[in-house]
Amino acid sequence: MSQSTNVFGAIGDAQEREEGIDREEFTPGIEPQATWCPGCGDFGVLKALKGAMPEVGRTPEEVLLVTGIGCSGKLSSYFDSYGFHSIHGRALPVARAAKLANPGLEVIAAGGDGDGYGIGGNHFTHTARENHDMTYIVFNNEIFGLTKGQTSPTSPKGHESKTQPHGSAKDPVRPLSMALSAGASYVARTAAVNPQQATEILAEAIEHDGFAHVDFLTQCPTWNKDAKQYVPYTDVQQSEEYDFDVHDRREAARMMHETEDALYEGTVLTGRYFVEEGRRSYGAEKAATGEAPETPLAERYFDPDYEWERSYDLLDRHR
Amino acid sequence: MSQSTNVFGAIGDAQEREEGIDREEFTPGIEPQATWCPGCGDFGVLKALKGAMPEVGRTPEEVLLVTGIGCSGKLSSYFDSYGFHSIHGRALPVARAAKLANPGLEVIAAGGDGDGYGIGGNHFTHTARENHDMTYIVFNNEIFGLTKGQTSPTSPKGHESKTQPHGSAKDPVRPLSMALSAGASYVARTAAVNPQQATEILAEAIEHDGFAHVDFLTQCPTWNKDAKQYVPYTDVQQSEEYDFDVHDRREAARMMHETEDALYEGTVLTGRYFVEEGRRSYGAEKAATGEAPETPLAERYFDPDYEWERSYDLLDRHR
Amino acid sequence: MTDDELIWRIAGGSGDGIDSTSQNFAKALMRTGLDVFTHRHYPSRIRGGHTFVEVRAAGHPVKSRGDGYNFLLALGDSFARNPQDEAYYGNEEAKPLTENLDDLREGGVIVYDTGLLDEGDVDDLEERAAEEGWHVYPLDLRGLAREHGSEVMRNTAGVGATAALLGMDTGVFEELMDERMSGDVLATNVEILEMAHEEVSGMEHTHALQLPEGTHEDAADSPVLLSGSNAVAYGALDAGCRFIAGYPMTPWTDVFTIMSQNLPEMGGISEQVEDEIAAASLAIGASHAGVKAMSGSSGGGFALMSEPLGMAEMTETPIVLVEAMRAGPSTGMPTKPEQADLEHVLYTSQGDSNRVVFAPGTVREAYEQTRAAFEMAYEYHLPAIVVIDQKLSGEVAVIPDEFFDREPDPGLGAVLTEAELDEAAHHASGVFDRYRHDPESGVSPRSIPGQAGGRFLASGNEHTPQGHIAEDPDNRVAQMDRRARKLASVRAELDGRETSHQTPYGPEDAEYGILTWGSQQGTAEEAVDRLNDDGHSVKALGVSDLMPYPSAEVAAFLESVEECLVVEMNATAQFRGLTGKELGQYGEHLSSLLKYNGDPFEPAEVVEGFESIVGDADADGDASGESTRIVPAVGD
Amino acid sequence: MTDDELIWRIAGGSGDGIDSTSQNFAKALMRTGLDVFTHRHYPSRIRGGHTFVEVRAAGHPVKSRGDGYNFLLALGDSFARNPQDEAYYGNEEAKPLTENLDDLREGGVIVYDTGLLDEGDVDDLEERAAEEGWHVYPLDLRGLAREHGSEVMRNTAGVGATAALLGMDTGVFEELMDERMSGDVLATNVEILEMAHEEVSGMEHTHALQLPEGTHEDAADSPVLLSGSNAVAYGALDAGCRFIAGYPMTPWTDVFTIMSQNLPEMGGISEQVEDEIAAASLAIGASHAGVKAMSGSSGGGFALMSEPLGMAEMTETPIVLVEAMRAGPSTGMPTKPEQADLEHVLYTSQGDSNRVVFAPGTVREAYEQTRAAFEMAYEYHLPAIVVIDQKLSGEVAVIPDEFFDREPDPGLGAVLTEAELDEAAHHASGVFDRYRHDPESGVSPRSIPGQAGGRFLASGNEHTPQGHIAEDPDNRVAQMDRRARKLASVRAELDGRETSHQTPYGPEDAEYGILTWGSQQGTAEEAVDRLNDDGHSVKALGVSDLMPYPSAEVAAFLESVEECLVVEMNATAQFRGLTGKELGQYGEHLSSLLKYNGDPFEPAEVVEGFESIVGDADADGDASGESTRIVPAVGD
Ligand SMILES: Cc1ncc(C[n+]2csc(CCOP(=O)(O)OP(=O)(O)O)c2C)c(N)n1
Ligand SMILES: Cc1ncc(C[n+]2csc(CCOP(=O)(O)OP(=O)(O)O)c2C)c(N)n1
Ligand code: SF4
Ligand code: SF4
Ligand SMILES: [Mg+2]
Ligand SMILES: [Mg+2]
Repeated sequence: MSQSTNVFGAIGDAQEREEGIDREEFTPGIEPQATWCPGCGDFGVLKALKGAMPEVGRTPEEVLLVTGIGCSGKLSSYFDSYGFHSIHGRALPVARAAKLANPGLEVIAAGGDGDGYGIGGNHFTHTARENHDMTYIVFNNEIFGLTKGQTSPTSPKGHESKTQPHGSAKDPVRPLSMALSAGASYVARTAAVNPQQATEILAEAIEHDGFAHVDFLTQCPTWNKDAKQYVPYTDVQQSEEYDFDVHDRREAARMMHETEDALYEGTVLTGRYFVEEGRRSYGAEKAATGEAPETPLAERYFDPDYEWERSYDLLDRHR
Repeated sequence: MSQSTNVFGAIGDAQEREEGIDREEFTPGIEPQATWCPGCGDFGVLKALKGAMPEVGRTPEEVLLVTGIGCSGKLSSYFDSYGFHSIHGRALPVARAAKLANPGLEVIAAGGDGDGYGIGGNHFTHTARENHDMTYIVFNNEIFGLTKGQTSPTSPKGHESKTQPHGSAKDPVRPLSMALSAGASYVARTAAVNPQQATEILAEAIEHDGFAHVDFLTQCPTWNKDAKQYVPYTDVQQSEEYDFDVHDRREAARMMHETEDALYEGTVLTGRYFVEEGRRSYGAEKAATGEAPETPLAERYFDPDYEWERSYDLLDRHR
Repeated sequence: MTDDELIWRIAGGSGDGIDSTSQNFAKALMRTGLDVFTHRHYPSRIRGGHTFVEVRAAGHPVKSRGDGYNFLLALGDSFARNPQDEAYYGNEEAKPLTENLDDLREGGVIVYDTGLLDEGDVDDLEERAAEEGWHVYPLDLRGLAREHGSEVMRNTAGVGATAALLGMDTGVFEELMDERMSGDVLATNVEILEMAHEEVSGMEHTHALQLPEGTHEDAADSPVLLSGSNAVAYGALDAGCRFIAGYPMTPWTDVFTIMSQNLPEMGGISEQVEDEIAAASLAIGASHAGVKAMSGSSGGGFALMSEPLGMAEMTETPIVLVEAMRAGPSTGMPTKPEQADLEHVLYTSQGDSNRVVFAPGTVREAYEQTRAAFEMAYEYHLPAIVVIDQKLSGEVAVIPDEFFDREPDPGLGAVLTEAELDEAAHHASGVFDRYRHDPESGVSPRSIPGQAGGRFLASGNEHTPQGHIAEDPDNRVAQMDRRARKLASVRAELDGRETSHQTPYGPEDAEYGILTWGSQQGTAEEAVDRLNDDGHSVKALGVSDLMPYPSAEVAAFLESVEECLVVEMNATAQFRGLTGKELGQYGEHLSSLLKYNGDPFEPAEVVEGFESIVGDADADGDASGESTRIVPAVGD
Repeated sequence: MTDDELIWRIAGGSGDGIDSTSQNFAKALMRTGLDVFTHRHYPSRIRGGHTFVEVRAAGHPVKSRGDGYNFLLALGDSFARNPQDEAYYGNEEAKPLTENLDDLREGGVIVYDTGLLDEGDVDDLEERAAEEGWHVYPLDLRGLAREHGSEVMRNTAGVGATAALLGMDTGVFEELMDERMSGDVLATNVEILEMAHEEVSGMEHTHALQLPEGTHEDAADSPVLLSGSNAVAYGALDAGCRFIAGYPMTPWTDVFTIMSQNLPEMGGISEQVEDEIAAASLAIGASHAGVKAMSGSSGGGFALMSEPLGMAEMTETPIVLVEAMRAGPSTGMPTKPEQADLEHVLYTSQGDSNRVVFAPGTVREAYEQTRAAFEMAYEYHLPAIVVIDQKLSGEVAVIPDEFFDREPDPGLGAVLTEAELDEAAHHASGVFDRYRHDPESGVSPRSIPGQAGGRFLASGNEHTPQGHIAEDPDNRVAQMDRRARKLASVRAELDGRETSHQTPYGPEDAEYGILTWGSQQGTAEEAVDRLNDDGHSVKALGVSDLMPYPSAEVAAFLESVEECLVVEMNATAQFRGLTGKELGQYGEHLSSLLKYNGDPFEPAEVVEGFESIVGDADADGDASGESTRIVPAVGD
């Protein structure tokens, strides 16, 4: 019995369960109904995430879900696990440190397109390059939802909003391409209108050992497109028309570029875009250099036998 | 005579000059000798920039040089023009607004690899995607110079420093690839050890109508590599070994990736990597949508004839 | 507390058009010649959830929310969540009724939409109505709207019913509809309005409340109805501001949106950028290049501007920032008002602060002081911050249009022309002495990039007169002292003006004082009226200048009274603290009345707070309202 | 001002090893049994530029820089810029001599390296020396070093010369060299040291100054020499901190570096991240997941932590942040000390502040109070900030090693075990009541992710006991009040302890007071000694607790004196303001002595400032030192 089961009893719990995990374990007793608008794509993320949990074999209390601020940020209110509803754009730095502190946790971060590609863009690219072992779900509704419909970094050029009455003059960001060149080791796009694929992709992303970025198309019928505008969607893996190797960086890059362009021309492409296997996650890399401990740091404070180092033993250099 | 010459007499001045521009006009009367360490690559940037000015035909007072904080940030102290020595990581947002306010200015932003790819990374990618008409020079010395030699975002994996005594566990950022997927329309790398190419590339970048990103390899003999380690360098345009089309995004991407990898294996590749012509700069794009004025905003305050709009004329909606 | 006023509360769900219906209702009342004031309450949620707006109207001035209200129009919440057993949010469907009853005055009127609300969901509505003398009119507004048009038009039906019950005819409403709708939509709405009016007019009316009589002077002739945010934006436009950079955040978004919608037509530029650090930095860049520029945010967004704010101070780049406060700390309660960012705004950013901070108390002051902020920023080369809050931001007031009939400010403040630059001091090297030590006022001469003969370096590092980085102690002291002199000059200029930003109210020789700042001014004034009516001797001072602090004015006020109650919407008595800091005495005379539950003060709470502290026989040191807190004076 | 002390100043250029030579010299003096204290002065530049370190040593306690100094070792600046006509920085080559002469005491000793410095570059060196009674020893240190080893060893030669002139033998220096060098390098250095010593010993000595005699108790037995930054880091390690996230910034980098170099060997984690927003956020994430975590920065970097700081307050996540102040605003003077971030640290971030702030006054206090900060943070679930400055950060002091011989703190503070969680209150839904309203102390029970039965939501929004977003006014008040109670509990706990963080000094019944905070404590104490020696009756209080403010202690101190001088390194009298704010009275008794030119106070400046304000016949209201400023009390 590993030490962790003494201290963090929830971790590893699932493996010992015989009956398996029920997705409904993640439905909170409080807040049974979310405050999202009727028809909002955010419901789709919640559903897919709940659906992925039995597949990855994790129970609520071994999951830490860190969210940003936005309609999307409320995901942690409606998903019953340990949660951290942080501030706008900062879910990733909170999440990645939690993972370093206790690698036994299943860490998932989530937020909006404004949250993740706008204000939080730098954390996005740096967390990707460091390849932290976690999943990052970006609710991409091409709009600022919670603040009432302003242009977001993924809004198409020409998009009119209260703050851009004549239409945005900016080319939208390319989230998949950015993730790839930043260094993410798993990159996918799915859509709320595609629940089966979404569940599968989330499960894969969570199981991926490294930074997994899922750009999740979530319609916002209130301020932007409704679900119809994301249908029909095409799964690039399923379709005959697209043929590329998700393990090949260059082919992935090409396919991403095409996918990003297509969205603004009304063609919704989804699927896995890049999967890098065998690359060490940041935690493993750091442990390998000798700059991170072998056992979870968080356990130490509960270990009565741990012999704490003292500054007294460092004094020789000061004599 | 355009109105601008009434108000901002320096702008357009160069065109009327017969004798041309002397690079020495950009050497300040004060601070004749920079505080950079002997052998520092930053001297190379200063020299190349001075050298580029006669080619682009700009005099000191029509140039606004905005720098960040770092050894690199001191460029504005040693280049005699209008200057703005801003704060760490924020040169780009200061610079791009100045350009919007007065498109007649030649706006150049500069800073270090920490400044631009670390703390300022989000402004870098967003300024690139917006394609502001300006030049951004990043002094890439693969180190934090001014704060005394810590690992920077471009330091190679395994790099040992005071803050990473066992070596960095992080893969370095890929500045060229990032610029490309972010949306820069001109991307080049040059080196302080390559003064001729550096001057040419800076001149091209300044003349480019859109966001031009120049990753400038600057040795830091005090904390990191010295000049020798950047020699020999290869100009990818000159070399037979490399063959790609700078106008082709995919080929550019491949070449960038190779160049970024090569640097850490000791092969210094430089040159132009991507040139997108014909794409409208942000200012032009914004004017086209009707969200920016045709004449420079900055002139208005000096125009005694301008009829200022009044809120009184907006009151109908409130009656 | 008189019934010569109407306080009409329209309640429903977010996304049901409550806000726009209330705005139109307020306009209609303004057009009848009444003074009008609104109070908004809404959740941080897009669709569904308890929301209401109160429209207060009278023939005399109204400058605050009232104590409770007297007319409820309860519409349904079409996006209410379906409750399940464990739902901690209770029955959302019934909230347009249940949540509003506690504040309804005795004898008040209730209209509710039976199409969406079920009396059975409300405990003892009948008994309570009997006890409180409420007059209840259940009406199937949804049914009516659906039958004759569409369900969303039930707000129109509600307005029609309201008009009938208040003895108003429909003319003024139809006029308004006519201005903003056309075709079928207009026709249907008018039909529904009239039908509801007719139907309700025909019913038996048991209540006495009618539309107040009289005409208020501001509403007499060409009045306009404006929110605090609108006034800030118009103040900025008239100050010559033509550049804004921002990132949305409630409640700042209002100012940003209004500017963004107007600037393109005025040849200006609005930039929505990647974050607030960028927003403030862009404003600095634009200003540096010669444009009057602003930015702003709320709470956490303003926190991100902390570092650029210091850059503006050190480089002496004029900018105006708006801070629209909401309840903190952190994300807090995004749609609720609070005044807890005062110290944050005054002191955030490392080093000694060198900024101007104004907190207007009313919609008019929001216009005036935003203009003043630009003036100070551009004349004195420093950042000026306009602090408003979610309350002032959204509340509307009636203002005669002449108020706005003035000249815009076409200049860039203290800048040199090229001709003047030619004459100005330069370093031997040719660099312009942008930051010379000697100006008495602290304001050194300024050039703009592109001007011939004006080149200099702007640096966030300490610098020489030419702007070059310098650590010499004498230069340091000279520059620090010069920058400090600018603030002294601002204070002297403001003190020398005919009209002060501080607003005294009540009998000059009063025995007691109420001190407040920013948006609580109107409420404090109403409390002063009531207290004096009740035989107390009280006056108020509403303070707007927070930095540089108006020491002389406030000290004179405090000297003139026995004791003073400081009223503010935060938990740590920040403004009392500031006053203690700035004046260094009076600690024994300043008690605090605080409120921080997300609702602004009602005048009655100020009255009670005052009575529990000073000058009342019944006073009990500990007493305070349910949702307010009293912090007695030092040594009390 | 006595000459029973040595103040040795070694001057040269950045990058010339001045700092490490001085550290070793200080250590050597410590080993001789003296008390030692250092003062650093250096530019924001990597190579070249005027830099010096003073090592002050005596047989009695030294706890401040002195007034001037009495021994100059002027080395060359090998990276001095070549001056050209217009160079506003003057002749950098001569600066190791020219810049240092003004502060040299009468009768002082000058050793300068003729290999790099030319007497001809210094105006009237000979005359000035004659006038001031200086004893000048020109020596070709570079030549000697170059001849016997390499040029860089001229520092060693300088130390040898110093030893000879002070009547010391070379043993203690050789011992030190032996510990950190080996092989040829060691041999050559020892040779150079001895040659210089021999040569200078053989010269004629005209001066009287010798190594001070006596033994200081701290240096008597197993003393260690530590800087303030080192003490902060060791305090953190002993408090059980095993996670740090940071981004370099002067002077904070010192703490970050020391932690980063020690953590891996202790199985801890140090993360250098993309910016300070991330740094603070990582500390929060690590702490949330069950690790004692810290971050920190200086000036602008700390400004960027403003928003995450509020998140820690609202989610009640314990973290410790270090703010190492430097001269602001903005980039300011990066390598110069100042105490101008006080208000910024107390109030930055929107909403009412809910944090603990300590400003240790000495190296020992830096250790103690960093430990205390972790204790408060983890017991009370809030951010605790340790404020130091560039002065305390870099200065070293002698401490007996027993001081550090104590138990580390192995716990995580107030957290529940799984067994306790089992018993704890939960919502009916199974969610843990992490934020229950009722705890008297304000501290609600805490669980850690991964614990069975502990799940809850941490949110920066206002929230219910389970952590869910809520805007209900009663819940709001309950949570605000509970969070405020935590601060009251911290104050009560600190007040109840045997040793206070506030340090009184001088005769208890003194007539006058000097109040100071943070790093000025030692200097104020020296001034108190001198003033009492001169017949004044003065005592001092060095305040470290800034939030929650130690009102009782400070009020008692102020009550006990007639008048008080508040000494601090900033321009706007921030600590006097805080005291005025917190105590609300005493304004008439508090004058300020301010300094903000980038240099810390000398004791004599405090003496003069005091004399010009209080209790001196010669007093002249306006008088103050050249580089200090006096702000008289209100009403004075
Ligand atoms: C620092 C900061 N700036 C701004 C805001 C206001 N704000 C809240 S959510 C949001 C954007 C919402 O858009 P997105 O991230 O796409 O999320 P969505 O609501 O669309 O899911 C903004 C700007 C904030 N909370 N904090
Ligand atoms: C907000 C903020 N954080 C940190 C610093 C400290 N700092 C100054 S320069 C620098 C990094 C220097 O590295 P780089 O940007 O690569 O410039 P270089 O000196 O190498 O040219 C840092 C961390 C700062 N000035 N501001
Ligand atoms: S505003 Fe848009 S994103 Fe937000 S809840 Fe409604 S539909 Fe969803
Ligand atoms: S530290 Fe490095 S980057 Fe900085 S001036 Fe010296 S050599 Fe150049
Ligand atoms: Mg969105
Ligand atoms: Mg660098």
